[in-house]
Amino acid sequence: MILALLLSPLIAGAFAYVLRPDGPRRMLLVATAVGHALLTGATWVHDPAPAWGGWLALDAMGQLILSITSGLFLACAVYAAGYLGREGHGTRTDIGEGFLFDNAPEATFTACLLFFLAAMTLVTVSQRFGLLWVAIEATTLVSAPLIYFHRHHRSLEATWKYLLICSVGIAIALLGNFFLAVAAAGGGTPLPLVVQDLVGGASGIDKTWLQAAMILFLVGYGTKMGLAPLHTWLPDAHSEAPSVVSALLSGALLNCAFLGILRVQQVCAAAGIAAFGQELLVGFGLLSMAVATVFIPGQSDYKRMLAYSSVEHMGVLALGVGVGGIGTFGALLHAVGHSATKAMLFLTAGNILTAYRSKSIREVRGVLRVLPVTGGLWMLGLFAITGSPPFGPFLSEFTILRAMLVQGHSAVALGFLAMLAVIFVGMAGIVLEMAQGEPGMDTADRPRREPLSAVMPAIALAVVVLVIGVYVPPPLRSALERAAHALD
Amino acid sequence: MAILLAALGAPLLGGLGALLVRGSWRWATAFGVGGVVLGSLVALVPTVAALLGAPVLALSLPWDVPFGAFAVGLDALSALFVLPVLVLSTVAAVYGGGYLRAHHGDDESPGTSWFFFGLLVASMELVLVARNAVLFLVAWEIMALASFFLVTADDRDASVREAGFTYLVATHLGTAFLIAMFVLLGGGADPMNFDHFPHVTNVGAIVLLALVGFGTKAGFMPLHVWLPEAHPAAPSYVSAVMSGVMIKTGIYGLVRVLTLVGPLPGWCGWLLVAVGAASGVLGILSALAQQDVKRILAYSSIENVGIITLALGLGLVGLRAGANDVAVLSFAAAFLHVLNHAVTKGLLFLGVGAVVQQTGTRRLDTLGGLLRRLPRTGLACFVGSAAIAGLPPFGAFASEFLLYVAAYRAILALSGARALPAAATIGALALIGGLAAACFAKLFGIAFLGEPRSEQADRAREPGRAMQSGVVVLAAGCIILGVASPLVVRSLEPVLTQVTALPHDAVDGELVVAVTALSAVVASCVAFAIVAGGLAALRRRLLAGRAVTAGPTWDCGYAAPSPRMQYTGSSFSQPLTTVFARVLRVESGGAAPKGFFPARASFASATPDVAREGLYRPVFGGVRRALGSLRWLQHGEVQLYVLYVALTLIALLVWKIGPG
Amino acid sequence: MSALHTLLGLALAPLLLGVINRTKATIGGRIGQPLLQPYHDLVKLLRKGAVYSHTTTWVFRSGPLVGLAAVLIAFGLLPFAGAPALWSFPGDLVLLVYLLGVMRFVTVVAALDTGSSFEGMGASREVTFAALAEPAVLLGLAALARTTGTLSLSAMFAGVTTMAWIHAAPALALVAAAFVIVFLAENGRIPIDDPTTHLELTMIHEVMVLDHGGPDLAFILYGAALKLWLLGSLLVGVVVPVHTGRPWLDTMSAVVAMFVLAVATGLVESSMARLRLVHVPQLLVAAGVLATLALVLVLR
Amino acid sequence: MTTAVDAILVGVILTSFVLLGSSRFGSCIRVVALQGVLLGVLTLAARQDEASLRTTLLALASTGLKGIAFPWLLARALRDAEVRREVEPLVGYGPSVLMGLMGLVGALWLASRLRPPGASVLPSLVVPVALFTMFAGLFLIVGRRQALMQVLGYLVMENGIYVFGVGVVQGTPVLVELGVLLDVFVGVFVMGIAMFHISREFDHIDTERLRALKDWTP
Repeated sequence: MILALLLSPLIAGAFAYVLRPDGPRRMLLVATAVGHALLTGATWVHDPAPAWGGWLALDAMGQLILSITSGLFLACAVYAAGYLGREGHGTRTDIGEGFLFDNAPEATFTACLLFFLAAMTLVTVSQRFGLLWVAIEATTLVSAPLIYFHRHHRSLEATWKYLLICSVGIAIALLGNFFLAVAAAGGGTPLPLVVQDLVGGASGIDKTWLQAAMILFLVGYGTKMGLAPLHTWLPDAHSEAPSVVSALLSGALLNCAFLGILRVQQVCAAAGIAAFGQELLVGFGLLSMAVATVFIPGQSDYKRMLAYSSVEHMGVLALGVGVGGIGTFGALLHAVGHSATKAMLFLTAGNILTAYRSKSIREVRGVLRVLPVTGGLWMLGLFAITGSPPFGPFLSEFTILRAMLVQGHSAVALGFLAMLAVIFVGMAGIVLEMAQGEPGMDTADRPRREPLSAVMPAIALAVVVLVIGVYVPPPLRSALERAAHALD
Repeated sequence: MAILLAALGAPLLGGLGALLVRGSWRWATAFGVGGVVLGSLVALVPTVAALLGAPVLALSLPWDVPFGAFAVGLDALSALFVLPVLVLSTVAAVYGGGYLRAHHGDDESPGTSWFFFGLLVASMELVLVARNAVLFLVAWEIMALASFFLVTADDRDASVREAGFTYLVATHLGTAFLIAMFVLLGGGADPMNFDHFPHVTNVGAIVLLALVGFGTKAGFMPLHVWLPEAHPAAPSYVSAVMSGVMIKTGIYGLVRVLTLVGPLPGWCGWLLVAVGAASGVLGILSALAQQDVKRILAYSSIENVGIITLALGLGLVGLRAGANDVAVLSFAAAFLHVLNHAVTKGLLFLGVGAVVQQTGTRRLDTLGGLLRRLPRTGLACFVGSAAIAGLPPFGAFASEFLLYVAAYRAILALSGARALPAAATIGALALIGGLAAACFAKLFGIAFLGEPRSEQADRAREPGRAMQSGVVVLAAGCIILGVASPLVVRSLEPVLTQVTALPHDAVDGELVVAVTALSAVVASCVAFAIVAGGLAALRRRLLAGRAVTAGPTWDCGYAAPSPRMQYTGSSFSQPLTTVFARVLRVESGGAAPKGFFPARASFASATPDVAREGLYRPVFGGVRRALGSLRWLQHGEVQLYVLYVALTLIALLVWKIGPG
Repeated sequence: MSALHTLLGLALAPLLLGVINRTKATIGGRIGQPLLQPYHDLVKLLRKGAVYSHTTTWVFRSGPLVGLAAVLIAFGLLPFAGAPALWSFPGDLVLLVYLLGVMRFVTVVAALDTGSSFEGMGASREVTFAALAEPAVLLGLAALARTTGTLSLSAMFAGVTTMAWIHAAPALALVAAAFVIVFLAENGRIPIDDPTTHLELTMIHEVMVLDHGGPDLAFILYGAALKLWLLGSLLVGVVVPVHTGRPWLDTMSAVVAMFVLAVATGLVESSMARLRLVHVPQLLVAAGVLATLALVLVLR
Repeated sequence: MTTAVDAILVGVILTSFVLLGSSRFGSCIRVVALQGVLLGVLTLAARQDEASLRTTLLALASTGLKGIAFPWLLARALRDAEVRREVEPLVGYGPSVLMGLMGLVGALWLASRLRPPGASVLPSLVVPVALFTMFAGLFLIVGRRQALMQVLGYLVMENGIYVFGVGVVQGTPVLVELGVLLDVFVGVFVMGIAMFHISREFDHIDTERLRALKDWTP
């Protein structure tokens, strides 16, 4: 079943690359997404058997991230099918500076989307650190063309920064792998670099090298995850990529990188130096939230605002794991809530972008009047992402805060609340400014109606956000608890 | 308990129905109003029963969220605050039916408004009965969001958007404090039900957090900034509910938390007295200085919340000092004032709302002569103004009277420094009383009496029947609460026992004092009415057969006086605002008349909120500037971005591995 | 006895005005109006018809009635010469103060009902000074309550005895001083207000009733006289604690004290000039401070 | 055995210094190629068992990629881009070399902190050289303007890690190692493409002008 999960998007991607006509290709995209989602759902019914001698296996943590990824991809695939249809082919004028540019060939785009899914699936199922590394690097490589879909200099710049910074990070993570190997050899007989074996033989792991490895992994995968000060590629990539890609990057990719860090932390915890990693995570978490606090208020581009909010929430995840205890549970729950919310927001932002043809906040007014559904979702997203009840992120942030105070990190809790407050003020100002009021555009060039493919995915995600805010299903809860248990 | 759930569900379903049939005007209104009214009717009986000390209705269902449980309970304290919600929301809903109709005809369906109104009512009730921290917070935030959307119902208007934003920020920050407070309060309890809370040690921190968090909602100075913005912006039927009952949820939360934490430190009472005195005096002073009728009412709400807080604080002082009479009387005064203010302020907002709708302006100085044009609304507003000014025989006097008695008893019972809160209470209450009388003499006198100062004031007429009925019902309520005050106080016995945790008969004994005193007051008021009637009869007999003629107002020899020569609201309050200029910071300017034949001169004055201008604007500006000065971090140079990565790596390695 | 005291007050109140005016005339070297002039005025006014402005409404007409009724009820709560009032209960002092508040409120709105700028001006000044005077009264009464250990006016003034003075002379003196200021301010006497001038711009109380005539004006004047008597007897109750067992003696002394007070007022009015309006608040705040000081003294 | 390894490692250090100091693209590319070849040899030299298929395979692959494929690819990109041949440095050559020395010292110090755990014997120079080469690569990325130099820097960095890999880690199965090489290859390939686009878009590959996206305008 794991192989099916891996191969189905891979093969579909290959087909999509060679498939000429647009219609069937889009159908293929959606169909693959549906199939993948169904398979993922099936893993909840009965656990899949490990493959490749335990290199590929699905534990609670992986299953969680896999489900997020797959569900998100389904929504995004539906959106993308409609989006590509509306984008069409041929040369178009840039909305920002008015020059002409083409899109990348749609076949390439679709194929890369599917490869992206395959790579992320590999991240979630690979138990072997080397393989994990390969998978994460692969996500970087296949997502670069996605960011460079609109072929103009800004997206190119974004792609370049994304490639360079993430590759450097990934290289550092590779060194981390080697350090881990050295550490694993500490007990004389080298342990295979498989999560379970390492956790099993944790007693024999050399502490110093493990710490060094943890640092390298944290910096390496942290670059990919967007922890400050390694986040610098993130706002550029998210603002220049097509919204559907931004949604996938923020909602799925960052979690995959987070998973990489969690795996190492799992080993650290088993080796009895959990506190070491946690201390670093708390530091990175606070720093990331601080960066978001600096750049969200007074932001001029709403997609960049969302990107920085992703940085903030990656920080929240790091903090949650960092304070440990119930906080780990909170962090994993937050990963679910944040992914759904942020993807929903990016898809909504995409609708706003297509309607107003501008990413500048100053030029967007009265969304509620021009696009009622999108506007409503936009405001709902604001309240969800800033952790207001009754939405998912509230529960997780509440849990994390509680963990902080129970574990005695009062100062951290104080900073946490303060930064959340400032970020809320900043975001609320921007979002309300956009949503309310009288739209500047005259009714003539207002879109007649909002296409279903553009709003349905967002609505579905919004429902998810609301549901996990008022009801955490027992299976999900138990999975979260098992995953959290693996980390202490 | 099922009946209570039904009461919660009815407004929700009504609202949803209204949302679904938003196409049809009539049906949307029917669903919206019907849901609220039905819910209130269902809940009325159990609420009154609980207030009178019926066994606590409680229900606890498992709820699949972390620390969550659907635990609700209706005890006397909850009932005390639920009751006004039921009454006022019903009246406001009926009024709103007419208001929305007249406000924007058929062009915009009221479905959305009704949805949020139902949501607001249900969430307020849920806040008041919730017995689980998570449930409470969820309900609390839904209440805030629903009211936010109601406030910004007319978001085409920039000032409304501004007000909405202020409100949103204020309430959200307040909620942050509450979250922290509940986390401290909850300790390790899971689920975080109120009755599972462990014995907490850091009571001081919890009380302060609660004071800020709930105070933001209740409108303590200087956390009140959102009130004078949001209340004028909101549609009047919403302002009535927000000001009449929603801000009281802050008081409820405070009292609830005070009963949850263990023995309180001594300074709590003093702090509450200080906060109450400050809110009361500054609130009514700011009200006096305003020219927007609804801002006046908003500030007066701050004043009344201050009076309630004053009473709570004095009660705590009394409890602490073992002076049970002081404690019981003070808390009785506080709770009675909660009821009184709900009715009175609701009345005023609905009445003034009718005026605003008929004249289309909120500027007091453009109104005038409305009593002749809106006789019923005007009469109701007269009652409301006299009542809110704390004059007998209306309800608010009863509660202020009780507070006075409590304070005087404290003066007798306590000595030395411990009696200072009582002295402060008397002084503050006296000052508030005088200023409130001035403020509402101004509001009523300028708006309803004299000659109209503008076209639209001249054209104003009585609003529709639905709106009139709401106003009249509440006016009757003011009088009833005054005349029946002994009974009402008597019925507060269960809630007082619950809050003061004093033995049942002790509370009873102290209440007897209050009841007898209030009965005497009522008797005097009846005598008062009789005498006034007698005098009226006397005058009729004296004037019988004599010339009763009508003429122009005595104008001291001026030829052709015009309505614009009348005293305006701002000029009426000018002496007082100059006396208190230091705290009010009135800004005025204009062109003085010059020369023998002066050209047109002008004068304008405004009183912006002191806390907003002096505290929040600078602080927020400073934060924004500080953050802005860090933006160079994202300078766009990819090499330096890589440098960040390298430096982070090296720094961590040196820091962690270097020491070996 | 109480009833008799009340009747005495109702009957003699206008005479106080007469005495004041006569004193001022004498000091001014004039014969002045007869002592009973106020009664003649009242009777004359009661015989007249009435003129109401087009602008006015029921508010204007009910003002005088409600005002007079309020002060009459307050009279019922007023102890005189150490004897209890017609009826009394703990906390009646608050009701008394607030009844005067009602009287003020209706007078003010009645004034505003005319739409005349002069009456608006008077109204605004009236509420200003009243708002500042009220704390002085209530705090002063608090000091009295503390010294006598009771909460009803009757008991309080029965409790203010020579013994009380011996124990708490400074506090009582301060209270008395505060009451003097309030007495002058609330009754619109010099140095706060000048009842005799007819330049509307300078007046407070008089200007508010410009538009009233006939029986209404009579009611107002009589109400004002009663208020004078009421506040006066509060002051006298503090300053002249004559409580011999013999009611008649007490009553006589109190009545005499009232007229001495009237004469004193006349002397003040003829020896002082009106304060500038901007200084009046300072005077009233001073009264409040005195009362607070008294309270602090008795509290320790 | 170890002497051979050490010799090669010294060679690696020297090449890195040359890179830091050299001013022309062509020479840089050639030096990187040389370094790649050195690594290929290292793969064989550092083996602790007798030459197995695995190590030879790995050696061939690495030599082929690092020594031939990448340089060729980059040279082509350079030709297509038709840029001036100078490496306009952000940090001058002298200072660069100085930084390199400091980096070397730091690497030695850090390596002294990381005592190799008990059993695994590893040549004394491996860890410091690996770290140093990595830092050198990072420095090239930061300190040079052109995208080309940054790709080169990335390669050097990768080389340092590779040094560590072959010098220290024996346990890792060949599959992963090949995957690693493949990823590096694809990475450089994609970067080459990106570079190509950049040169086409801006007719220069000077990343200093890639600065449209930022949140700060001085």
